[in-house]
Amino acid sequence: MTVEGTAARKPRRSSKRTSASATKAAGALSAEPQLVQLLTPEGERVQHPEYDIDLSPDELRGLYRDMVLTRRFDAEATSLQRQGELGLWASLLGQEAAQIGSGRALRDDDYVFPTYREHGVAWCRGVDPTNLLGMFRGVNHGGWDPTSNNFHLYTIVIGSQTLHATGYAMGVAKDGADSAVIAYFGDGASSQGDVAESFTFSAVYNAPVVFFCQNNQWAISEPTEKQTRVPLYQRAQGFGFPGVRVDGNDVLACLAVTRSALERARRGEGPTLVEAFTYRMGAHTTSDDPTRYRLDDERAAWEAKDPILRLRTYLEKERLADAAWFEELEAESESLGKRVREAVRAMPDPEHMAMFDHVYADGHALVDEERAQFAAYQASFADGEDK
Amino acid sequence: MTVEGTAARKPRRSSKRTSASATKAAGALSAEPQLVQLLTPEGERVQHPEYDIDLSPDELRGLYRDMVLTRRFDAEATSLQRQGELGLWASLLGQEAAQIGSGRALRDDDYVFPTYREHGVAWCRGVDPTNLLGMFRGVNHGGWDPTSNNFHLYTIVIGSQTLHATGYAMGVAKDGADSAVIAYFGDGASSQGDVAESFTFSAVYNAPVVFFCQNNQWAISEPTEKQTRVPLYQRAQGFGFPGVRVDGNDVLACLAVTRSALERARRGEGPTLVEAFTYRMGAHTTSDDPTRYRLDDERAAWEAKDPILRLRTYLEKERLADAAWFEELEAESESLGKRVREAVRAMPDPEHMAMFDHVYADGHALVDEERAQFAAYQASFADGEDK
Amino acid sequence: MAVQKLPLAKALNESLRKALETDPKVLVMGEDVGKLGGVFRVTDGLQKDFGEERVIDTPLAESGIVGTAIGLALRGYRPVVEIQFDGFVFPAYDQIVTQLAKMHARALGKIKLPVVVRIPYGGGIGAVEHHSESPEALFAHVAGLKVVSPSNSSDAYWMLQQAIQSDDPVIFFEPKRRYWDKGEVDTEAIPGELHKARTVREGTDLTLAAYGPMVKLCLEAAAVAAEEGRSVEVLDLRSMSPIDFDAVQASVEKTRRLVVVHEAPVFYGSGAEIAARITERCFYHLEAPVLRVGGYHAPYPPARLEEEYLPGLDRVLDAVDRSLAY
Amino acid sequence: MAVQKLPLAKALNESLRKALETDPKVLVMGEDVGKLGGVFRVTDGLQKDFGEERVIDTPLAESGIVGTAIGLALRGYRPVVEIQFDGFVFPAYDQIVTQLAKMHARALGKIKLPVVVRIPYGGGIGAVEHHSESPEALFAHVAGLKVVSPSNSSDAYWMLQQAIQSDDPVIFFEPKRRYWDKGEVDTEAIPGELHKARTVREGTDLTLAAYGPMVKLCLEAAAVAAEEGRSVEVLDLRSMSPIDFDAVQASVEKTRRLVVVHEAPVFYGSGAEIAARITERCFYHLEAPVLRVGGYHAPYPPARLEEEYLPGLDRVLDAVDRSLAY
Ligand SMILES: Cc1ncc(C[n+]2csc(CCOP(=O)(O)OP(=O)(O)O)c2C)c(N)n1
Ligand SMILES: Cc1ncc(C[n+]2csc(CCOP(=O)(O)OP(=O)(O)O)c2C)c(N)n1
Ligand SMILES: [Mg+2]
Ligand SMILES: [Mg+2]
Repeated sequence: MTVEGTAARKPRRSSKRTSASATKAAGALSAEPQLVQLLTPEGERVQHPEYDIDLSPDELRGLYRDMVLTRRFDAEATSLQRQGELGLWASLLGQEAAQIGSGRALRDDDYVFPTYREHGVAWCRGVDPTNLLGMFRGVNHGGWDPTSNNFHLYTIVIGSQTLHATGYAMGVAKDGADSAVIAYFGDGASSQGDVAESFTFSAVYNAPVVFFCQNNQWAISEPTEKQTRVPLYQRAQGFGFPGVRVDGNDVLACLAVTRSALERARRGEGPTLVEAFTYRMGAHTTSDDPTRYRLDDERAAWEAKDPILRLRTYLEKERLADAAWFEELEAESESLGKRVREAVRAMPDPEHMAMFDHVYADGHALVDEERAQFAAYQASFADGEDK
Repeated sequence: MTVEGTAARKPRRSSKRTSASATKAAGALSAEPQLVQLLTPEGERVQHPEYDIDLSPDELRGLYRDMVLTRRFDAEATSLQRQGELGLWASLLGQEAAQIGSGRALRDDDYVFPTYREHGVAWCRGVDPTNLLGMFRGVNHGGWDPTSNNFHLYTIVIGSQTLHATGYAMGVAKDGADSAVIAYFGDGASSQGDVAESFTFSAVYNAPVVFFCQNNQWAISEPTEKQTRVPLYQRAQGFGFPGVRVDGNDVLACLAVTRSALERARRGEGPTLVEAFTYRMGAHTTSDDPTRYRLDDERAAWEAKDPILRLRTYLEKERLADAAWFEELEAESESLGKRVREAVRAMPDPEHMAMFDHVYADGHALVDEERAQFAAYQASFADGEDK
Repeated sequence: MAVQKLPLAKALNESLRKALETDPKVLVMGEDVGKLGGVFRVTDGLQKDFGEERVIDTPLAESGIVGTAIGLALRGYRPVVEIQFDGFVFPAYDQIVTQLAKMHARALGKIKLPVVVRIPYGGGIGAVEHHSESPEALFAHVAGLKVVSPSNSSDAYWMLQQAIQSDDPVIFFEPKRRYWDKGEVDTEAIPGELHKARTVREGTDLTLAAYGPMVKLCLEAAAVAAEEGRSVEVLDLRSMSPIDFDAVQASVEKTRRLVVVHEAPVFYGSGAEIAARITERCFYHLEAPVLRVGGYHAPYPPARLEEEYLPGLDRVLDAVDRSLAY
Repeated sequence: MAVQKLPLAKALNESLRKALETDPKVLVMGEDVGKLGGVFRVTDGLQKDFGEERVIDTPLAESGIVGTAIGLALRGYRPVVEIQFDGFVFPAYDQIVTQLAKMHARALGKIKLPVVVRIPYGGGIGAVEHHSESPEALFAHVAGLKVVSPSNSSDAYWMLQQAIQSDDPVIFFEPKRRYWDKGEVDTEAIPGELHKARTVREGTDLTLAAYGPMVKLCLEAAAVAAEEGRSVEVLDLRSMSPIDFDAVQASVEKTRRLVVVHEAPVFYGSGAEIAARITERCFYHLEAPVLRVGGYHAPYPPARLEEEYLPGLDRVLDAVDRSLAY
């Protein structure tokens, strides 16, 4: 994964890809995106006039460790899918900095609304990674308690969680709390009406919510140009709140920008849109075959911008971590992989009757009737065996 | 209707009304709206650096005539509703300039997608005004042939027509035609997901469509601040196309701005959002009671900006029309009112069986069955009478 | 004081007021619910008394209304959402069907979504398109939702109380053409169960089952039938999900004939479900097939045709005759 | 050449290709239908051959997809829209129900909306949430829509041709778990009518009626029943709106027993409509109530439970036994 390379290191500009039909006039609107960066792909620490961050060596190592362990977990899940232990997996490969940076910006009392790919954010929230695997294995639809880590269930219907986040944030404001809410979504999701409506509601009610868009350049097979002809972060302005584009492969910048947006929310200044400019290094999910729609070159260029590699370079250069530390982390990685593997294999199938559970909180006569019928039906086979 | 007055003549700025919760940071985004104006409320012709228009006396009189006749028609419909001839009426009072200005900017081959209030645009398209009344009388749901005047049916589900307009415009582009499409919608509608999606689609496909938002300050009882905290025209920019705010009570400015946006569409430069800043002088519909939610003062201030009055002042001052001409128009108005009144009263109720017509173009077995059953059922009463 | 004669809309208003008073977590949200008090005045005066933080005028976006209500419920609130008219619930349909209905199960019960979606529904008020729909079957088919409809002021008051107290999402269909009908409300009564049917007229020859706006019509039909010597029982189903099949079965075992009446189109309507299940339960009791009276498979017609489209007295009596002719 | 053995998905692909070739107004649109060829490859190779102007990758917004398809249809095009999975049609539900279904009637027939909405539907493929829904009843209840579902490759090919040629909006449900099942397609045959049922196995003791993915299951059940000496007739309904009640009636008048099988939840499902209407039509013929086998009133379960949730061979045979026991 840690590939050296000298390929183009500057983030590709959306405008370059704007479809032929897009006009000059439109092009003129899409000024050079202001990409916030604090750590270059080469591992150089750079300054930014608006965003800065001062982290202790411990904190820096912590971010590195988070990214490495998240990647390890993700790789394990991918291979568990190949082994048939999971039905599907949506890999976050390449998006570790966006997720760890934003995830580590959160306070415990902040609330997270993820898509289906925020395994790194879940990690930061302290969600046991094996909890994430139930739905991909097909034993539940999520099933964890969102309130125990303030990490909502994964949402598959694209964009719909942005409204839940907005409503939750409206509630936070009503409570007079100074917590904030973060809603994750993708570049593709930006086209959904629900996302626009969440922008409208959050702006009108001045809700303490951060919209964190991971622009990983692809929505399955569709490049971002199929969703917009100007950089996505600009979308916010027309709704009356700021948008900012951050280097999504730079964990420091993601942390700084998200923290600032969260603080803004806490101060009662309302929503912010953060566009983390990153790349989906793998397939959309394990069911997908990206060779049908994208060129290897593109991936190679992004490998040179790997979020983990650049922080390693920096840690090494600045002597913030030694070989022993890296080795220890490697061992920790392996044991995480092993633990996840074992946990998944031990995950029992649900009881058949479980499908009638939790349809309603207060019960429903028909569910009771069908449950009883089903039980009798199943019992009829047992009876048959007896005879 | 033509009320003199010295009340504040400058358009009220949205920002003034921004709810207390909106923050300074957001306020900073909402710069002074650039309101395009060519004719002041006092009837002074002013210049604008970007938009100008040169109209013959005939054309100027024509615009005035359109507005007067539209207002007369509208008043007639309101009184027909009071007399019980219509079930409901949605008055355009106060929005004549926005509708006539934009409507007269269109070419015959352009296509219009209205809401339920574009009686003035319908007039410009040559739709017989009585055609508009069927749905308000309850004899049909519209029923006119949209293709005969390139004026689509009224759409009641807020915002949905903006997508139809976008699709239609995509088709125009596919055909290689240089026609344009215009979609009308309101300030309230701007919050609907469909409107945002139409912005996305039209931008991505560079569709030749003009989004014409009549910001009449109210969505039934809700002021525009319940929909947005920045001026609506700014919404477009985040989708990658220009937005412009025009004095919606200035028929010249509305004509100039819409014409320019249509030309842009024809040139293949894609969509434009026009926000016509105007005012709903009457109730939302005849079912509504605006005294419950807004103050008379506000209406009074807007009366001073009346779109018809200012053009009349200008025509008189410049001696472009004499008393005889105004009198003749008055007579024409009265005869239009009479014609509409008579036409509505003569409008027959639909045949009962008509409810089974046009459910499908190619027929449907169940509709046939139900039609036959209904006919037999009705016949059973006739039989009963015979006996 | 506890017993008042109130129009149905006013009973709902009192019920909302009670809920807002009792539970600080209850919120009322929707388009024009504030100063205007809703287009039917069901929320009249509530914003004035409970403030903009609890009675919330929302942007004009139904998906947004329901979606943010879900978020508010996750934060511990109990939002009561108003959809302005039946025909405008569909932009919110995705949020209702894929999120509101399923989230409790998705979390294996670890979260609850006490959201009430109030929808004025049905025709008969001479309205324009989209203002007279009866889409209840489109919600009742969806597991995770409860679907109810009161037919009178007392039920309006109490069923709304119960819906708000329920920890499940409830789609609350209000019979808009009965908003102005007055009925007694005893605000200190002990209410019946939310999902139980009620026998509103006893009879022995045939059962008419209905809910919402059609209950009154069925009572009228039963009265006319009585003059003709026929004893018709009328059931107010009150709940379309779950349906109180036990009550219908008990009635049909007695009367042996059933006619279901609703405004919604018959095709794939709630009458189909009732007919199918009751036929299964009462196969040997039924002397006639379950008959259905409802809307046709056609878009709700313009106002001047709605009388023909909607079930009326004659059509109900015709079905009664046809059933008794078996 | 005219007769080929094709997987169902490939038959659809050939049908789209044929339509694109024959009529320049036909468009294919949806998420990932271009280079990827759709997540199920139903549109494989079409963009390559017909270009981006006719095979259109859309933004990720289903309401936008259907809404713009309506506009394109108004401009004279015949869009064939792909919804990626059954569970993602709901953001488009408003456009489908309030616009697509009603616009022809709203215009008193003066405009037509030849739009096909293709939806891969149903379970049995081990997928995550929202990827296994069977929402056909939610469309069939709505006047103005036609709703069909092929069960085999030949119907897939021909019914899609006919749906595209239809001047009405057609919701075209594709049985995704049968995509890989091969069947003969005669591209020069004279197809049957789009909305007529087909008897796929003759029998005398009982009728099984199904559509889409459940037809194959019913054929298997009939084969097992035959071994047990029971002659089961199997009807492929093919169309859920309209439903070919005449064909069901004719079969039931012969067999006197009917079991309807679908994956969708039984409660308010298409089986209810069929049971209600056929009971009315065949009241004196039926020796048992119409029985229904389908999904439960619960969200579609996680993959490891779907076998229990879905109708399987045993559940169908159980219903056959129960019916014959009357
Ligand atoms: C409403 C809806 N439509 C379609 C899908 C199918 N789908 C799943 S993921 C996806 C692409 C999402 O792209 P993006 O938002 O960029 O997120 P990413 O997968 O890149 O993280 C699509 C179309 C869905 N889940 N929900
Ligand atoms: C989807 C939908 N929701 C609600 C309504 C009810 N409704 C009709 S008009 C209206 C307000 C529209 O305001 P705006 O868009 O500003 O247009 P205006 O009436 O001011 O011209 C509302 C809420 C509707 N017609 N459609
Ligand atoms: Mg993406
Ligand atoms: Mg308005």
